[in-house]
Amino acid sequence: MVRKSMELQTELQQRLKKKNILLMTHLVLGYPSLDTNKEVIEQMALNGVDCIELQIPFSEPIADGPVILKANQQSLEAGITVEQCFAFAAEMAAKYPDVCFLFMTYYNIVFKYGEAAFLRRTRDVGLVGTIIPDLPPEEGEQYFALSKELELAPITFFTPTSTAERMTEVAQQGEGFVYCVARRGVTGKQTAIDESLDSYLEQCRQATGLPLAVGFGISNRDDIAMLTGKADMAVIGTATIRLVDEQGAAAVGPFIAELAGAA
Amino acid sequence: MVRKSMELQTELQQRLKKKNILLMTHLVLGYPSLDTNKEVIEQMALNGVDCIELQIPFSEPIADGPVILKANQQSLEAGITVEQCFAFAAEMAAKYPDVCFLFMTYYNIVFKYGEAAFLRRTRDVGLVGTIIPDLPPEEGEQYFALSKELELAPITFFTPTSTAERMTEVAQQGEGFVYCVARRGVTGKQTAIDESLDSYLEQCRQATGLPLAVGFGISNRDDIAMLTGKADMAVIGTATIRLVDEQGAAAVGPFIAELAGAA
Amino acid sequence: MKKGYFGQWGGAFIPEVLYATFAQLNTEYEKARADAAFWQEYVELMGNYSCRPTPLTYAENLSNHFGGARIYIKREDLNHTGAHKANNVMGQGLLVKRMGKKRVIAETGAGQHGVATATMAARFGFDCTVYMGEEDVARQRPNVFWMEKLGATVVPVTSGSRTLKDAMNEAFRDWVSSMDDTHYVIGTVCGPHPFPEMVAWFQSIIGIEAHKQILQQFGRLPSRVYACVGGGSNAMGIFQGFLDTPEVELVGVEAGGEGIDTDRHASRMTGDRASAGVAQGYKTMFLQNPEGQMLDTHSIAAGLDYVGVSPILADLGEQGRVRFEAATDKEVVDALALSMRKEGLIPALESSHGFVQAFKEAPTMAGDEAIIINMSGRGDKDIFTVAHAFDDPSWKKFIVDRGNEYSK
Amino acid sequence: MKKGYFGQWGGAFIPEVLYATFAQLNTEYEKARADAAFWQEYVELMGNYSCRPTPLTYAENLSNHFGGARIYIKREDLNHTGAHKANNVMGQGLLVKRMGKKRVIAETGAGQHGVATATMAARFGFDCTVYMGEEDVARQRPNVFWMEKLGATVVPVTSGSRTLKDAMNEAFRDWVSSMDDTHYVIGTVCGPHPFPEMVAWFQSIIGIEAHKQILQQFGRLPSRVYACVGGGSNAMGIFQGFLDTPEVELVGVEAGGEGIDTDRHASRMTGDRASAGVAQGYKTMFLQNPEGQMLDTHSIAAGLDYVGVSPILADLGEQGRVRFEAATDKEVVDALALSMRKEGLIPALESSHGFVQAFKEAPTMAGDEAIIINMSGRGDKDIFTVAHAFDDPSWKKFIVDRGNEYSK
Ligand SMILES: Cc1ncc(COP(=O)(O)O)c(C=O)c1O
Ligand SMILES: Cc1ncc(COP(=O)(O)O)c(C=O)c1O
Repeated sequence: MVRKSMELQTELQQRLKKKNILLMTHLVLGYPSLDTNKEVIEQMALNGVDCIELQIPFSEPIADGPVILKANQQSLEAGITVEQCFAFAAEMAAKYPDVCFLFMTYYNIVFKYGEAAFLRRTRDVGLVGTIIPDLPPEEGEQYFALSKELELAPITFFTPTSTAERMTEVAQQGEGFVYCVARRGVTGKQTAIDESLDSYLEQCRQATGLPLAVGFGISNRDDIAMLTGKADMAVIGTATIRLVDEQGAAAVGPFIAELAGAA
Repeated sequence: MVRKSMELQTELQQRLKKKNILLMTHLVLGYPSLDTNKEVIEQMALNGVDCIELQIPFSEPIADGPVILKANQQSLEAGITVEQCFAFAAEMAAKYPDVCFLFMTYYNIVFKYGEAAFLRRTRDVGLVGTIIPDLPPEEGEQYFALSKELELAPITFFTPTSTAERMTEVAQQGEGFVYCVARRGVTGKQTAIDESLDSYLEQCRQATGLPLAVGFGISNRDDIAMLTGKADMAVIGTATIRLVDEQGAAAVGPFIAELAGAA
Repeated sequence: MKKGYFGQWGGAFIPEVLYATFAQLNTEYEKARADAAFWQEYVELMGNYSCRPTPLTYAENLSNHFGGARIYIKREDLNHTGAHKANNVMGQGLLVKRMGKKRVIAETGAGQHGVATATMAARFGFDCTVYMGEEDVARQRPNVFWMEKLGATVVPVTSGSRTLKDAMNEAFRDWVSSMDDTHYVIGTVCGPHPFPEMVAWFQSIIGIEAHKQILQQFGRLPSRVYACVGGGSNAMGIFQGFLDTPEVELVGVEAGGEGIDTDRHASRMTGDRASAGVAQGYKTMFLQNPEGQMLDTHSIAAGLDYVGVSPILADLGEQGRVRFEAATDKEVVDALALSMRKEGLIPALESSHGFVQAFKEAPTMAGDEAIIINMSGRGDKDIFTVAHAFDDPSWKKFIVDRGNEYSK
Repeated sequence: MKKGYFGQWGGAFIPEVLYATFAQLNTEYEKARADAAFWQEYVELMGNYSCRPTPLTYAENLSNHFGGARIYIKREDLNHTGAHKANNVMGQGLLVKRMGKKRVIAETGAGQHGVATATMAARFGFDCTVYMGEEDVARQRPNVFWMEKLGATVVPVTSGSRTLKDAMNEAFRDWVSSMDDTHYVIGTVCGPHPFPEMVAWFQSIIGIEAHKQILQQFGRLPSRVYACVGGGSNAMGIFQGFLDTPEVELVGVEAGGEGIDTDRHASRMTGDRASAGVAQGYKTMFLQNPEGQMLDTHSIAAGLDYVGVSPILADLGEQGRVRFEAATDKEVVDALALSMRKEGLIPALESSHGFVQAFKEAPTMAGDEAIIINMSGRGDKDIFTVAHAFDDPSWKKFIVDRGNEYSK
């Protein structure tokens, strides 16, 4: 089942009828290995994850913190290629039709592959969208247009430094959902789930009708409970990578199940 | 027998009636020790040396080469004092009345002692003159005058860079003899005894009626033979220090005897 | 053309969280640029704190030695902190003051830009953090020492190749958390718009002076102007004085390392290992593999050891306005040795790249032609690298003895 | 007064063999001094090869920190080769050219004057030999390295205390053999006439500039001018700009080492270990014992570690025109640290002595007064000494690691 871009938003909104909040997880392809990735994804899929970001490693991941940075590097050192990432994504998308898979990567990977070729292939392997943190709409006009043409969701970002005006502008360019960065900084640091986050999320809500995914520093049951009702999707990034590093892929299932329980 | 300054010149001229060329030797007081100095002086005196320069060590002997420099330093390190030098000089002058003793030192030693005090004491201990290589007549007006008053010979220098005019000027200030520096440079390096030395000495002769002592690099029988007839006194400096360093004080006697034989 | 682009190069590929920061920076920069008093203040600061105008020295001995063009050398080495880097940091410092920020961060490779930034921060009373690849921290300890004593915090970067580009990534990572009170002082004409344009503007003081000086001293324009190209700031600085006079040929010299046909160099505009890409917030020629992963680079000159190059230079190269050449490590050491002996000048290893190419071409030129070499910095702070490059036995002994003393 | 004397100080206590050489030098020097074109040529050379006029930097942060007089800093550190020593050597270089000599020799302590002379020799095409105490050769290897690369022969001096004064003696020993084609470039305002007067003349460029600059920037004369005093050349350089204006107090700061009441210092005009004497060709206050043997001296700053002092300064001190103070090693390191953090300036350890005294006095002065500190050189070439003085553990580790690498 290939989801189409307009369908990602619809799909998420459908799911939200049954769940209070959705879950998106993240992993770095090839870290620690594609085999482990496979196990992790299985555990995620079986425990009710809605979306998974598959990060294609890049040598210069400037928006990522130390954990994901290291994962990118080790994967590259082990020899991961973009081609392998596509093949792996194809396999996963086919195997877990209930999960919405998105590519996350940096723009140079896309640029070197060729925007059109990259997006076509992304669509063809069954993914629903892409998250490119270093491609603002201003630089991505063509990329965003082509994504939409191919019915892939080009995910955009809200951040606590965004003005209302900027949020509106950005949301108009994006599809699927908006990735609301919970705080300043890179991935991997804890975010305080507090009142200022609440008012930030209210602002986000006012700026768009797209579902709101909240990420950066979401790592436990309490975080998710607090987000419920304010956001549409919680994004678990670094937390799973740490978990796999420390306890292995098998620990992911119970972890996700617990989070899903909080949702 | 205390020699007076006018007497040094007279004395040398007297001796020159019996010898073709006179000998002046040099040693650094306290190097390697005053006891060794004593032995060396004895050997010199017994073998017919006419004049002996007693160098009072100074920490900055800029006109001296490495051998004498080192001797100055080691003597100072062993604790030699100016007072000891005077006492030693007194003893030697008394013991060897046939030898004309002169102090050689740098001006700061004199300056710190006080010019008048230094010269009076020098006269009182029985020396006949002083050789101060860093005190040109221009800076030494008072010193030269007082020397003469005390009938001590203030020795002046001719050098291969001196003009005829300068030689005349300098010679007028000096007494006793003129120290003709045989070549450019510091003490201790061999001097080529050649035609240019001959013409230099002729020039020296023309500039003064004072006896001419030739020093810097005179070290053997041949040198002295070559100087005979052109100069009045050969100065043996570094050569004896080297000899004592290498073969001990006892070697000085035969060495001087050989040189005196050439004279 | 799109704002922030030079031909197809440039842009601002920044995470959304920096959008507002860049908006503010652009506004302040444009205001400053439109304000003649700002430039005046900048020129005065550089005159009073550094020693601008730096001289244009006629290198008579080298000119005679090569027997061709008359060689003039623009003396950026005489700047405070010893390189053209001072121009950029002091300019940005003034801007930071205008923006009311209290902290600056910087990346540094050799440490030159780090020392310059730490100096500027001390002078302006800003807090300062400098990111520096762990490997560079180890290699360039003297600069680390000075940065710390100047009051900066030096953070060793342990990711990636642990060199300049990784330090730049890490500075960005700091900035996305700290932008409210922090300005990122990028050290060269690279990075997202407005940095290339802005840094080029501050560095244009070199070319403005050099243009005036060569007319005064030589009476005419030079035939060629040479500059080494790392990020490209010193080159852009001097080239801007001659961009509008097409009869002046502009020559940028990259790090040829062990040869541009090896994989140990840092030549983006010469050789065939670089291709268009987007990283560190901008689009330019990068040394990268076909999938877009950045390659390890090498140069004897840490300041040239960088994967990217100014988008402005990429464009000028594409247009044919700037000719690019490369100098190998070995040629660089030879040119440095010759400059020392003939003129008493110690160009930085970076700067010596420009000297190499000038020395190759000067003899083929006419005696009534002039060339200018931009001496971007002084080499005496490269003592550890240079003495190592010369394989100086007394130096090694000195270090060994010192080491033994310290390990007692 | 007798020629070459300043009060009772100075003179030319030279061996007869140098008489003709000094006669020629005096003649050429006097001709040059009488020739306005010579000074013009000198000023142009310093403008084109070094970066004169060096700025007078207003140290706003330090001024605020101390809350008294406004502190201005004369930036001799921005000279080519990093110190005021450049002024003297380039001036003497021009004179050597006039005299038609082909070789220069110099003594050096820290290596600063040696590097400056080697640089001048390279630029003028002279052969160059630098005498340097064996101990200094060991301590100051980086400077030895540069001198050699600049084409000079560095001769380690193994006699005496194996430091500066011994190097000076050794240079004299060379000169008495080689004077026909060789000029001895004395590095400070010491030595036999005409050196003190001549070096002071070349260095007066500092004071001429500073006088003009302080009037431009502050509108009035400064209340006090501070300079460190080794031989005294940088101090004489700046003082000459204010000698004729008695309302400007001139303060010379000597090396207090471990305290002027210890025997580890190099203070000739302060403390009670110095007395009048004659050595190295001139009469001045020397650190010597009562019999006239020179004492060992000590300073953290190699360039101040000298037994004698300029006869001109000895006279100005005796007249009361210059006030002398001493700064201890420890105070010097503190003042250096503060200058780095507050202003981004790295004064040489020598120069930092002047800073110490200025920092002591500035707070006691009124806010509408100004003082000038002469920053005679930059401290970054003192890295080995400064890092050692700060007892920096990372630096030590760096050196140990390097040493281990080299001893493999
Ligand atoms: C002296 C010097 N020159 C050149 C460079 C290279 O930078 P750019 O190409 O931006 O001038 C550096 C960088 O550190 C440098 O220190
Ligand atoms: C930077 C600096 N300042 C001062 C001095 C001391 O010399 P002077 O007293 O002649 O200025 C030196 C001597 O090497 C020096 O290098």
